[in-house]
Amino acid sequence: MEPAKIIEHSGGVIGVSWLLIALPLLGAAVLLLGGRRTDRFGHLLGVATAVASFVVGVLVFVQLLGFDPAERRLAVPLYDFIPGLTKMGLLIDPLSISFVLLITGVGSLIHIYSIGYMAHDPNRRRFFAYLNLFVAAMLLLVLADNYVGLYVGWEGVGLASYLLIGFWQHKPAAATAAKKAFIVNRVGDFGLAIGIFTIFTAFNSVSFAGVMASEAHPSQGTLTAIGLLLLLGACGKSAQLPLQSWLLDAMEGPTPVSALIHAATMVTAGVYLVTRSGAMFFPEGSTAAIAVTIVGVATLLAGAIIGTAKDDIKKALAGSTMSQIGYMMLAAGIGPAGYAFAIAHLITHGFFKADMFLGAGSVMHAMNDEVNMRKYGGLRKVMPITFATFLVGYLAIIGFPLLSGYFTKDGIIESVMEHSATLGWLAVLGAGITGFYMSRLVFMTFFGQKRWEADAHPHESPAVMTWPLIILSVGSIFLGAFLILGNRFMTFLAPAVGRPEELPSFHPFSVAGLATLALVAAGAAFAWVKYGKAEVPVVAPRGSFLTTFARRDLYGDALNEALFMRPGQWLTRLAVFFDNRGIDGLVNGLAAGIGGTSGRLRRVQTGFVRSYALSIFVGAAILVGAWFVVGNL
Amino acid sequence: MHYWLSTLIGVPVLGALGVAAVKNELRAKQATLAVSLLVLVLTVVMAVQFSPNGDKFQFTEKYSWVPSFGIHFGLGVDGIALVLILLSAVLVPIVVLASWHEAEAGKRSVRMYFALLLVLEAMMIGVFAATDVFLFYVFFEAMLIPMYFMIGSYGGAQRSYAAVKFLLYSLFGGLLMLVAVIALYSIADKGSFMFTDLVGSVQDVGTQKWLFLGFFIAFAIKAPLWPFHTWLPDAAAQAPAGAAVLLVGVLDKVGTYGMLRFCLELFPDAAHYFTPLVLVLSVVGIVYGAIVAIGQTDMKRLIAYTSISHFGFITMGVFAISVNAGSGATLYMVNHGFSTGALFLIAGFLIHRRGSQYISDYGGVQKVAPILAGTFLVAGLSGLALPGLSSFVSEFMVLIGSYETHAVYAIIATSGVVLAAIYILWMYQRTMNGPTAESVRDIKDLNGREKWVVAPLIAVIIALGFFPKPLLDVINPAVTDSISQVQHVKQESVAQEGQ
Amino acid sequence: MGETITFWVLAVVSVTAALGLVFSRRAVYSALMLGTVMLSLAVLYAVQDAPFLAAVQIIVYTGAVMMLFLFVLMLVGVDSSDSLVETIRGQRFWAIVAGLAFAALLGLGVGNAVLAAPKGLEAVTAAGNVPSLAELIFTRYVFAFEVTSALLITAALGAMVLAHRERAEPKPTQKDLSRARFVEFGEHGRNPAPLPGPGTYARHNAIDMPALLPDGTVAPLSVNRVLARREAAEGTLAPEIVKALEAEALEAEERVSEEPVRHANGAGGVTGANGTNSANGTNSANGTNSANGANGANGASEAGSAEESPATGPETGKEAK
Amino acid sequence: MTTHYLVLSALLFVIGGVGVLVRRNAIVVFMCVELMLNACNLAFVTFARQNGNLDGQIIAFFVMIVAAAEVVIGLAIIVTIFRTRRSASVDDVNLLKY
Repeated sequence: MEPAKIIEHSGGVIGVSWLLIALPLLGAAVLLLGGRRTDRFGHLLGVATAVASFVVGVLVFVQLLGFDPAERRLAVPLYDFIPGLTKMGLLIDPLSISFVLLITGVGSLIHIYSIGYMAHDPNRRRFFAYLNLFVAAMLLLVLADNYVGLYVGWEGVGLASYLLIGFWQHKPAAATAAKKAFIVNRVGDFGLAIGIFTIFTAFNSVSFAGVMASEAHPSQGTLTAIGLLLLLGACGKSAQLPLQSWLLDAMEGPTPVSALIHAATMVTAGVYLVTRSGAMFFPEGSTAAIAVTIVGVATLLAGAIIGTAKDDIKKALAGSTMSQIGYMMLAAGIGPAGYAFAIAHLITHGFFKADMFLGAGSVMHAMNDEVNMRKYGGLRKVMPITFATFLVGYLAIIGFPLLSGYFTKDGIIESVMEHSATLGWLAVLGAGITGFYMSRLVFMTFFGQKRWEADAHPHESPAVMTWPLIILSVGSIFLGAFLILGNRFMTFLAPAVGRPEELPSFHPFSVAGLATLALVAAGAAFAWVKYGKAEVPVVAPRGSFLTTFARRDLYGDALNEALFMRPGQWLTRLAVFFDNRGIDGLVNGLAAGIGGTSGRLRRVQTGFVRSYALSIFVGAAILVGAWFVVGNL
Repeated sequence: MHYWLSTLIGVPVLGALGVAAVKNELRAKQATLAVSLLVLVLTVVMAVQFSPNGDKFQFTEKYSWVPSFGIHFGLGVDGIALVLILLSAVLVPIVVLASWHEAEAGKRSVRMYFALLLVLEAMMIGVFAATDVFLFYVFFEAMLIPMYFMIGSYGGAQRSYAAVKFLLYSLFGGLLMLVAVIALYSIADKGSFMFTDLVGSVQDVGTQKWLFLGFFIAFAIKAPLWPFHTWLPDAAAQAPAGAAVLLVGVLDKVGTYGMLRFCLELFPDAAHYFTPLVLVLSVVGIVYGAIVAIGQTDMKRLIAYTSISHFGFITMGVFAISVNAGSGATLYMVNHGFSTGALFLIAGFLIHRRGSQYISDYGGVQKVAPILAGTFLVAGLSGLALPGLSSFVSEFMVLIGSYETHAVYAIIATSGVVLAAIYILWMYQRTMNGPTAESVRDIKDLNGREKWVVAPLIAVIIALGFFPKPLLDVINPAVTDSISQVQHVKQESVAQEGQ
Repeated sequence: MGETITFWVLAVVSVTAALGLVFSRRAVYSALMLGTVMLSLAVLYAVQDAPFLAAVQIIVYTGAVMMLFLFVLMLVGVDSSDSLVETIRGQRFWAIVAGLAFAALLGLGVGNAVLAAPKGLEAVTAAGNVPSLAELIFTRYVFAFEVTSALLITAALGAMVLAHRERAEPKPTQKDLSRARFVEFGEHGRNPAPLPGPGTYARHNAIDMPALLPDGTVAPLSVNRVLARREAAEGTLAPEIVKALEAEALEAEERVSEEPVRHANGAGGVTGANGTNSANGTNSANGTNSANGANGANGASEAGSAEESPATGPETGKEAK
Repeated sequence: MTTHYLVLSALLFVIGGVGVLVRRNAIVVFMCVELMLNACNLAFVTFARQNGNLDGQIIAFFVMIVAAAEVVIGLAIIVTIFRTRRSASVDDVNLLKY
């Protein structure tokens, strides 16, 4: 089934759906411009705008449900953005509204959580301003009805991410990580930008509707190129290979940021882009789509491997995020059969990963911002609520039967298996590794004996932090079943992304499903043996080559340094040298040459009148001679 | 008959005389501010009356100046010139306010600085409003004089080197242009220097090429296009921040404006012929300027190199010969004036506080001066063309327009986007982030006057970032008109190749 | 025929004189040679139907200009002769090469020109040479002529301005001079009285006759040093004068330890006469006074400028380097 | 005959010119300049007769006037220089250089 046509509509709440973006944007503006005057109520305003946005989102969603499924793609024109190039407008369809609900919903929870988490930070107001800015940009990204608007949001979330990762600017590591995130993202944006240029050149339009309705039929090569370029953009934003390196460093930001941006929302933008453009540029079986699946499966495994070796709780979770987004990309790459699973997994992942990140934040909050899991241990008794919610998230992510992750991940594996057995088994392998590293994380943190620092006095977090955890864990439990069973989500999403002619049916005991469960169980058991039962050393052992390989992020940073940074520094120095000595040297050399020559020529002016007279006389003789010659010609 | 444009030129000139005559320094400053604000108001009132789809040149005035050569004091604006005049009129009051205490360390009097500023404003408006090629040349050269003194008398330690370098470079280009202007006059044989009379008067392609080069080199030096750029970092780094803003923000735009107005319209065949060359230079400039900017240790030089990179975008847009790219380039001229202006001014405030231009002397300023750091970041982000800020629209238009006609160049140029992120953010990190350096621990945040300087710039940057339509509506018809001839030539040559 | 002979004679004379002008070491000879050329040319003008110009040539050039030259020569020093050694490398060689080349070119030009027979001036000077010239000068060339008058006046003024020297201090009165003389006397024992004229017992009242003191010996002050030097060279100097000069020299030698030598230059020839350098100071002062006799004031100012120059000379020399 | 006069004039001119170049005494140099002027005058007078036109003589007359004025000023300059520098050599007056 093909995606439905886009219809213009501007009635009801949908007509003011720009409020979705405007509200948090307004919040950010007030908080940033208001300065210290808004310190007192800044966090409340931040939460209020996010929640208001969520309410608007729900209203829009309700109104959308009122439409006939085939008409659930509504364009809301706003204004003429760049005359001659594109108008600005919003696209309300099942895909975007799913994202809107996820972003505003999980976003609001994280806003609330941050009230507690950032309570002691003098710059809390600024933090909320940035969070609001992020929500606004992310909403623009998913709501824009054209690629330029998407790009605006795309870079906007990059900016917000930059600001939030580097929120503790006084820490050089944070500042560097922020810069790295922005620059690596820019590499992806480079691809996205050129992709948009190509789209405009090929279709003479950058709006989704325009591209879909276009009469132009660009060559297959052009379409593949567009697909690959968009994929490059998606890789940057979603931390997929080869642009994954920024995500782990991005954990320098405050934990709610990691939860909101680097787990639940921003990093999923790549999946959104691929899904949104799927019908046009990633048709099933095309080169671009195959590239998406390869990137997805590679990242899935790489992220999982990285996750196994990290002692930093947030970095381990970040590795897991990479891996899970790899699953989504993989699913998105296989076409309409996978879109629904990809987005469903994205939503459930948004819940359980936010849950776990916030749980990790809660743990850190309790442990004086300690992130090294080797210094945790036995926390389940001290922090029961955190433990319980975290456990739910953990079970969801490893695909414990009947929890959210079980349905969505299993759906992905099943559909991929139908598409390509190799990719499917790799995905199964990834699930097994997930079982291992997530179990390792949980065991090291909550089980075993206490390995705390002397001054650590862990305690349960305040209600403002635990309630979001509870709500998120509830979502982590039930959402998967709600979305997947009966193909509810696939049907809902079909007008936006299409769906296979034959709806898949849920097989709880398929070969792949059973194999996955077995592998996950094996991984968890292995983790129990190594980290649950056995003593966990406080200082990390040296480990084998493989461990080092994983700890060093598969040498991704080393590769980047060797391939880009060092040659870049060298090139920069060369260019500066060339500019100062080469071009400017040429100019100054010319000036010095003229000066030197005239300095030497000056010597001809001896001051002897007779010399001058001689030159006059010779000149006169030459003139007379020349006159003869010319006269006789 | 309107008198708008001659008024706009006359008011600052008279103001300059008045300011130079006032004895009291404070009064002189206030008078300068008042005059520049008056010019701004007049400009805005004039701009409102401009009808985008009316005649090509509006508010035209024409007085005979040297009748024996057909030289006129001819004024008039089209959309391109109008927005650039607006840019000048907006920037000058801001610069006046920003330079309030800047001239006090100079070699000449403070009054003289402000008088020069007003003279410069008159020249800038004149150069954009001139519809007589000779008059354009006169303004083009006359602009150098106040700027020369502003750099040479009020600049940093190396000011005389920088001022002389600036002057010599510009004069060299100007003389080439003069030769071309005179040659154009005599070859066209219309007995007039009026632009409208000269358009289309040179048909021979070979001749066009030579005349084109004469104009183009002058504009390339002015712009500055790689490899004629090395005067800019010196001049911008040595000039007082206010002068640097006008230098990079407006004066250099005369170069790109000239390319669009004169090189394309007067010599369409030659422009078509030289397009690959110019595009190569632009692309090299974009990448090269960005790479060299990354390696700078001096804040103002760094900003100057970023401008070289940006000018590469503008020239690429001009010569990509597509409406989107041309309009984008014109809009870029305006946006670049604001964003780089803001960068220079805020960097100037910072440098004024610490007394050093070297990036390594700073660190952690964000903690002690958050507003300064924040505004600096916004200006910087505009410099790296972040969507939502004004430069993005123009850069995107330039790139998308260039991609339509010259995809490979556009792709290479787009890599400048990545490099821009590196140079801006790395500078920001080194100056504003990290632990607060001992030497900047006591610096103050922006004061009231400085906030008034920065606020309008930031407001304009953000407003144009989301809503560039008012400017684009004015620019688009003018650019379409400007490049139509070259497009025509291009189509013809394509058609010939087809046969 | 007469013209041809005149031409050839005068051509040879004038070219020879011109060469002499260039190659003679003494400027006075050069001046005389120039006069010869000018006179020759005057005759040639006359021969070529330009009697007025011939007259003007003689009056203006040979009369006025040559006089000026000679006057300045006298002022500058008539008896110095120039060194003809060239100091600028290559100057003489290239001057001669260029001269020869130029001459060759001019000769070539003149030789190549094909000239008709001279038209002669009979037609245009029907009213006579001078009236015809006058008519032209005062009609067609009247403006040029008027301008020349302005030129001449300007030149006269210019010469005055250039040659004039502003007095830096008030002119000394007779009182000042008298006081200065007695100060000199008090300090150095120089005779404040006028120099003695020829003596009472002189055989004749001539400038070369020294005065005699009452004891019949020669008064050394009254000896004319110029004549004494010449006579000493000829060996005809009277023995009594020799004796007087030797006595004076002896006296001066005794004084030399008290009085430092002040004048390095001046009328040094006098010292050559008696062969003693030590008496330089007094001798030179006396010599100048006696030599100039009547125009004593002028001589004093000359001496004054002579004193200035060594003081200013080295300084300007340093500046020049 | 005209040719002879012209050749004589040329010879005198060149001799004067060479004199200017090789002599150092300012007064002699000046004399050589006068010689050159006179040589020109001869040519003028000769051409006047050749062409039957009095203008040549007129110009010769003016040359004489100018030469007279020039001598007056020139010699005054020489005297002034001599007064300060005690030298009439043109090579000694070489401060205006490099």
